[in-house]
Amino acid sequence: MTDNGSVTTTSASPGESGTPLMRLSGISKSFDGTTVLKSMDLDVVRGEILILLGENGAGKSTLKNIMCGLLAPDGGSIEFQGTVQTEWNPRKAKELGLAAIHQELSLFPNLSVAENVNMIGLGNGRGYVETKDLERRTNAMFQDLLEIGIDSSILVAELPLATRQLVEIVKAIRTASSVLVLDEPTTSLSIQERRQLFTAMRRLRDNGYALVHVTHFLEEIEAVGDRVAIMRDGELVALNTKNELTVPQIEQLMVGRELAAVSRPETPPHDGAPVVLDVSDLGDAALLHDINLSVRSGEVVGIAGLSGAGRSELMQALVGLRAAHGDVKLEGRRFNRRSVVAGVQRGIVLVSEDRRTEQAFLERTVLENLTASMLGRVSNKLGLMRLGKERQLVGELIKKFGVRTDSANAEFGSMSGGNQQKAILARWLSLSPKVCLLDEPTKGIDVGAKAEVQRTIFELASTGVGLLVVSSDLPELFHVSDRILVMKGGTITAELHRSEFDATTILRAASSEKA
Amino acid sequence: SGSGSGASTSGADKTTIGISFENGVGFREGQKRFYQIAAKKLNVSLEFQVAQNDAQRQSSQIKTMVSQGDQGIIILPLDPVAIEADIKTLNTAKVPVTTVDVAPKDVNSVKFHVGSDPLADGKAAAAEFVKLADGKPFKIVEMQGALNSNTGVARSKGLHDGLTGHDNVQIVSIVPTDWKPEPALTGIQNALQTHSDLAGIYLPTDGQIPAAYSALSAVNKKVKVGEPGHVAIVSIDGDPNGCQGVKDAYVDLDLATDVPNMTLHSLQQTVNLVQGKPVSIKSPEYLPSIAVTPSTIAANESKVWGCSQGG
Amino acid sequence: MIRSSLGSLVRKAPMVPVLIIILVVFSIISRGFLSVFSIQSILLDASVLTVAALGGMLVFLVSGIDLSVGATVAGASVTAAIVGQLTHNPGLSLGSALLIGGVIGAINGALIGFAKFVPFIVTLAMLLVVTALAYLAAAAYSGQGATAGSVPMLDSILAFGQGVTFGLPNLFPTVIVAVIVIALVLYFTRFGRQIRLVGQNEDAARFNGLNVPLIKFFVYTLAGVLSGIAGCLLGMRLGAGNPAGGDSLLLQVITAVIIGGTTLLGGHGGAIRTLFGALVIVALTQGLSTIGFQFWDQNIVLGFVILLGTQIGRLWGTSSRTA
Amino acid sequence: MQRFSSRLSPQIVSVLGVIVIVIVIFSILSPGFLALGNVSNLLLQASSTAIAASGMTLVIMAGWIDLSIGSLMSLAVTIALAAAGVTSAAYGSSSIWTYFIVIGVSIAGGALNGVLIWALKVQPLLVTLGTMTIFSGIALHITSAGNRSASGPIQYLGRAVVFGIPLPVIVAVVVVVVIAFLLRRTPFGRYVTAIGGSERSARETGLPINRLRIVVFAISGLCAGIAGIITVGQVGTMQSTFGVGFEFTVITAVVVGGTSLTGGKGSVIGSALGAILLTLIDNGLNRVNASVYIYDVITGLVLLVAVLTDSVVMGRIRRMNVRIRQAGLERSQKTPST
Ligand SMILES: Nc1ncnc2c1ncn2[C@@H]1O[C@H](COP(=O)(O)OP(=O)(O)OP(=O)(O)O)[C@@H](O)[C@H]1O
Ligand SMILES: Nc1ncnc2c1ncn2[C@@H]1O[C@H](COP(=O)(O)OP(=O)(O)OP(=O)(O)O)[C@@H](O)[C@H]1O
Ligand SMILES: [Mg+2]
Ligand SMILES: [Mg+2]
Repeated sequence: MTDNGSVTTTSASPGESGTPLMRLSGISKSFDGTTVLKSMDLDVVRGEILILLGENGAGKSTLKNIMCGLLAPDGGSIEFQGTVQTEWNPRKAKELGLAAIHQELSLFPNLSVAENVNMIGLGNGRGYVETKDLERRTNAMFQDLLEIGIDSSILVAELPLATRQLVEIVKAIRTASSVLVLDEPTTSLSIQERRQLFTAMRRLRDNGYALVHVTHFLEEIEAVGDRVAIMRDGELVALNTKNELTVPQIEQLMVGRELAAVSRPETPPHDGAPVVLDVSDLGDAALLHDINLSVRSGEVVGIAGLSGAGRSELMQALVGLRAAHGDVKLEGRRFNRRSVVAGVQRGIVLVSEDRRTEQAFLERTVLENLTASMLGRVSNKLGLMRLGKERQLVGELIKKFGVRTDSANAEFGSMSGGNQQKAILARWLSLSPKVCLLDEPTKGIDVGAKAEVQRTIFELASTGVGLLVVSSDLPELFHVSDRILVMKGGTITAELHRSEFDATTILRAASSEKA
Repeated sequence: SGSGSGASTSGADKTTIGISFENGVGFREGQKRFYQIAAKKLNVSLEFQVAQNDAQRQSSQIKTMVSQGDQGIIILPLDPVAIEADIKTLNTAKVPVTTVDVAPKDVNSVKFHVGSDPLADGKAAAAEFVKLADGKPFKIVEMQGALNSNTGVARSKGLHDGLTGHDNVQIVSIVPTDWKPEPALTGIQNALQTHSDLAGIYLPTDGQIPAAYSALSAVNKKVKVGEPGHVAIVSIDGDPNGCQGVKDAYVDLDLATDVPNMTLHSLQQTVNLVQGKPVSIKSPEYLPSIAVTPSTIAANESKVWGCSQGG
Repeated sequence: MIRSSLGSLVRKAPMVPVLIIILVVFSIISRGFLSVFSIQSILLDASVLTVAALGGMLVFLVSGIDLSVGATVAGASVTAAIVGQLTHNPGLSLGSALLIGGVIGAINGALIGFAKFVPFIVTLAMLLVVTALAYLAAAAYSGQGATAGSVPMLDSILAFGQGVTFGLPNLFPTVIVAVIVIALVLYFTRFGRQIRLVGQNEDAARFNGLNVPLIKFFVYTLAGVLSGIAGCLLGMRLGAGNPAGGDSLLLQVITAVIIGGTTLLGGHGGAIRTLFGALVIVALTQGLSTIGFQFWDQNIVLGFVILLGTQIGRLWGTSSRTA
Repeated sequence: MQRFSSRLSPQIVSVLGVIVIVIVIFSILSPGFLALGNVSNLLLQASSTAIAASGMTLVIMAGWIDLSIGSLMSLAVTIALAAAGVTSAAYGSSSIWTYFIVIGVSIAGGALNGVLIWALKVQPLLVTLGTMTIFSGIALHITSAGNRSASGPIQYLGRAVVFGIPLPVIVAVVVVVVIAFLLRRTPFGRYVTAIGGSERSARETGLPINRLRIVVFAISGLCAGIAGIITVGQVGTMQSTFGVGFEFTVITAVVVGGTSLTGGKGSVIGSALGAILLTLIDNGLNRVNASVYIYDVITGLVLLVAVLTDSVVMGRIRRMNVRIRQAGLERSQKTPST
């Protein structure tokens, strides 16, 4: 279905650096009868960073999995340096120097950073593992590649998501020697971590690597891209050099329709609006301390900060998922016996950040996932499920939030990352809360969906809901917030009003030694 | 194909006797062998069903035998209480039924029961220790057969009854073994460790004799009867280990269950019942064990089932 | 359409075709295997196992394990017998068994759910303790094991347990009811949904406001009650409460649940498929012993069924998917 | 500091604690409990469980389980004795070949588990449940459930004493140390641990999961075989019940030793200590002449205490980790501006 407004690919000839390093032709793939890739062609060229764009569910990760041999394509051929690969599997791909950063990190939480990064060829020659030496080399690696100092003896399980993502990156770069596929590597990185990643990517490109960078951040085209490939419904709909396409064009190519820019309601909440969330002297044993903040009805308060700043912890503390002392008031009434259930009753919900471990029931159906937080509503006093009502409700949610799935009975894990995120948002926002805590709500979702989420945020605000939004995507934060709080080391170090919004100020407040 | 000796070779004319048997351990396999000998003598064919220590399965296997038209049934009850119900069903169905070895709770519910006398065996063992002690302090360690087995519990009870009033004979430790040799080994090792002056070992089954040897030789106390430093071994069953042990004079006393007669009588009387004749032996019959010692084994070898080759 | 729905049935309950095969094969090679009588005894033998297995299945669903199931069944049967003998009241007799089962389950649940103990150890300890206590009680009651510690049930109960109505053993309806109830609980109640969610991802369950400890507590308690019921059935079946009555049960339960098609890691499982798992084990062993197989040879065959039985479901499943 | 938190594993601390408590109690109840003789006695009795537990630890660390070891060890010994022509409970002797046969069979059996899991694509629990039933079935078929005498060379390993130390103890120490080293310090061991951490990640990282699985189960089988030879050699006879329930004893030792059944976390040393703890309880109860009825009660309670202390200690360590982690994070934030 390449009708409505598809652009003929005016491809920049990949020939510049000779034959493509890797050539995918006519790749097709389908799961349980649903076609995900239809005859997809793609050339991966040395010394070039190819930005791969596409809606959630377009098939990017699937393509990535096929490229590194994790999935066998149903049809089509894979050429590497001109020779067609008959049997293509992870080991073969690794031999040829292909490595990938996986959207849902491929790390081992129970092992140290050093062991994770060096998992391949661990003994390096020797029959045994020299832990000390390994850790020294790993620390060095982080320094050289990303200019980040880290104690690589820490178990990955104990690292914040963002740091985990960095580990995944280093792990992949280490093994790559020809092709590096990055599937949404920046989703929870802070601005400066991103910058450092991009420098590393450019360095690799200049050393003749071929990089494929999957992302939903269009500004990253400008930052690192050389060429742009756009997928829709498992097909390549455009392949252009960097500046050939305008953002609106790209968006249209991805989504297949015009995207009306989401404008924020011109009437900001007047200061007289009642305070719905009021936090004073909140703190916990581990990280948080002296947190004071308040959110007015209809106000969108953004929270910025580097990863590890404790933003997620704050969110979790507010709904009782994390033991904390201090006062929390909802609509003026104390909310100190905090629990998720009590929160839902009092009208405060958290859409937490770590989708895979904290939100998803991957092997259960989409339906069961959507109603997990509202079982009370889809069952009666006697505890019997009202399956009919549930089915209908879920149907509405799927439509309202544009979740892309074969059916409500499909396995949740079979949906694309972004669609999982949409489903989880749907789960919580449909509880019609008074206070809404969103931790990285647009993480890993496509421009279309992002727009929808932003629209939802504004809708909620306009209906008098107070929102607390954590996001590492500063432009987005600027766009949606009425006010931005900056966190560092477990407490709030700065407060900015719309007029004062500015990246460098925030960065300083977030990272400076002294607040 | 029905492998194993238990397979029914039911010739057309032959009477078929079903035997609901217990889980295979050495002693049971011995009994089985003698049942087959008896079967040849009486020219009947046998059908064994093994209940795998599962009283439920025993019950349904008995029913199966009936449905397959076995004319008579011999039961070795796993649970003396539970079996009552099955016996009742068989009686009402007019299927001749007898029990062997373990008596049902109400032994008169069957027309014939033959078994050993575990209580008496235990007492005899006690008597031997008392004799050996001869008034002096005498420490023994007891291996307990199994708590879920009537025989095991009764043998222990017999031992304890027999020792009451003889305080010079002291049981230093009672070790639960489930008839297994491994716990017996560690149990005896520990007893020898704790009591350097351990004088006797009581085994509820000959299957544990090798374990006793092992523990003794580890501390250089595997000594023949009568020689200095000998630790007395009294055991029950009369299986090949027991027979050999007495012959080699390492075992002071072995109480050999009279397996040949037990099986023969059991089968004989069952066949009688099948043929409508009355039982020719008063029920219940409790066959005394054949007590053999190094000095008497030569004379009684023929009576001890374990001494016949291929045990 | 029909084919694919059949396929999904087989994917869910892989033992259905296996059971059919077993029945067909044995009715061919062994005269009168398919007699009313032997069907009865299959159902009869399957009853205790099935009900106990339902509990095991529920525990697996919350990615736990219950090693104490056999012991609890035996303990409950002993309790029923003793209380029956003391009070001569069938109701009290059976009620006490359920109560004991529930209490044992509740202790398991409390230690695992609230105190966060490892299920394996907790239920193992429970297995040891309960067995010992059952022996003590039975021995104490029946005057130091002159009867290996087993205690006769009330005759009234026994009569019912051994009885047959409309060609069905009296016990079996109880089993069917239990299976249906559990199936309904799993599919049509909030609790059932919560069980599956907790089993699938505990953290996510917590973030979605499910009271994970409480749910686990209830699951283990319910499993205990089911073991209690199984204990009653055992007592009725045998006419005695026997401390050793559950010895062979644990492994059978695990086998029935696993081959039935419930995964150890939680999330997936069901009552019907467990019933078929149990039926397969019983039908197979009975069939084999009617053709004179020694128990060890029966085990060899059973082993192959365990290994290959689930494959049928898999192959059929995949083929019907692509179809 | 950080080393401490992640390496010197809390579960070992706790098992040691419980062991000490148990020792103290029994020493009071039964003087001479710690006599040299009894200690070597203890270690001797713990050795075969410890050996099998080391192998099992590998399996469980990878997030798998092996229920077949008990049956496998009885099958291996049975075949070996049969091959040596032993057909009776009291007569016949083994040959030196027995060892090779036992080792061979147990490795093969273990590897078979690995292959089946890969070929049938089903969970290890189910596969080893199946092979468990089959192995014991075959073993019993060979002996038709009769006892077999285990005399002659097969007894050497179980009974020999070297420099006053029972050979089984030495073997156990060697096995434990070797496997502990394998697990902690070699790529193989780290791969196994990694799989236990996340099999998906292992697949995406391209670890040879199937080959590793076969090796791990083969090792587990081998350990069971060695344990089998030692036990049967010590006892001097093999009963039809040989090996029954052994897998539960072993898994218990492993879990008490602090290895998590979900994989990825644990230690071989812990398992060995677990084996010792189990032996301690039996040995002590023997010495104080406990009633046969309460053996299991005591054992059960001690097990509970063991895991209780584990969870307590774990809690303390975890809290400490948080602080350490924060420190680590502070460090990881000091990034020189580009
Ligand atoms: N294992 C699977 N089984 C069934 N369907 C799958 C599976 N993996 C992916 N899909 C389907 O394939 C489609 C493409 O998924 P994919 O993850 O490639 O999308 P994506 O482009 O990566 O989206 P996102 O940007 O959200 O990551 C989705 O509709 C998803 O439902
Ligand atoms: N030091 C830590 N140790 C373990 N988990 C952590 C730590 N810090 C955060 N987390 C968890 O990791 C996830 C990401 O939170 P993070 O550490 O990045 O702090 P943050 O301020 O929430 O930054 P961000 O939200 O941008 O990730 C959250 O689930 C949080 O609970
Ligand atoms: Mg993706
Ligand atoms: Mg966060």
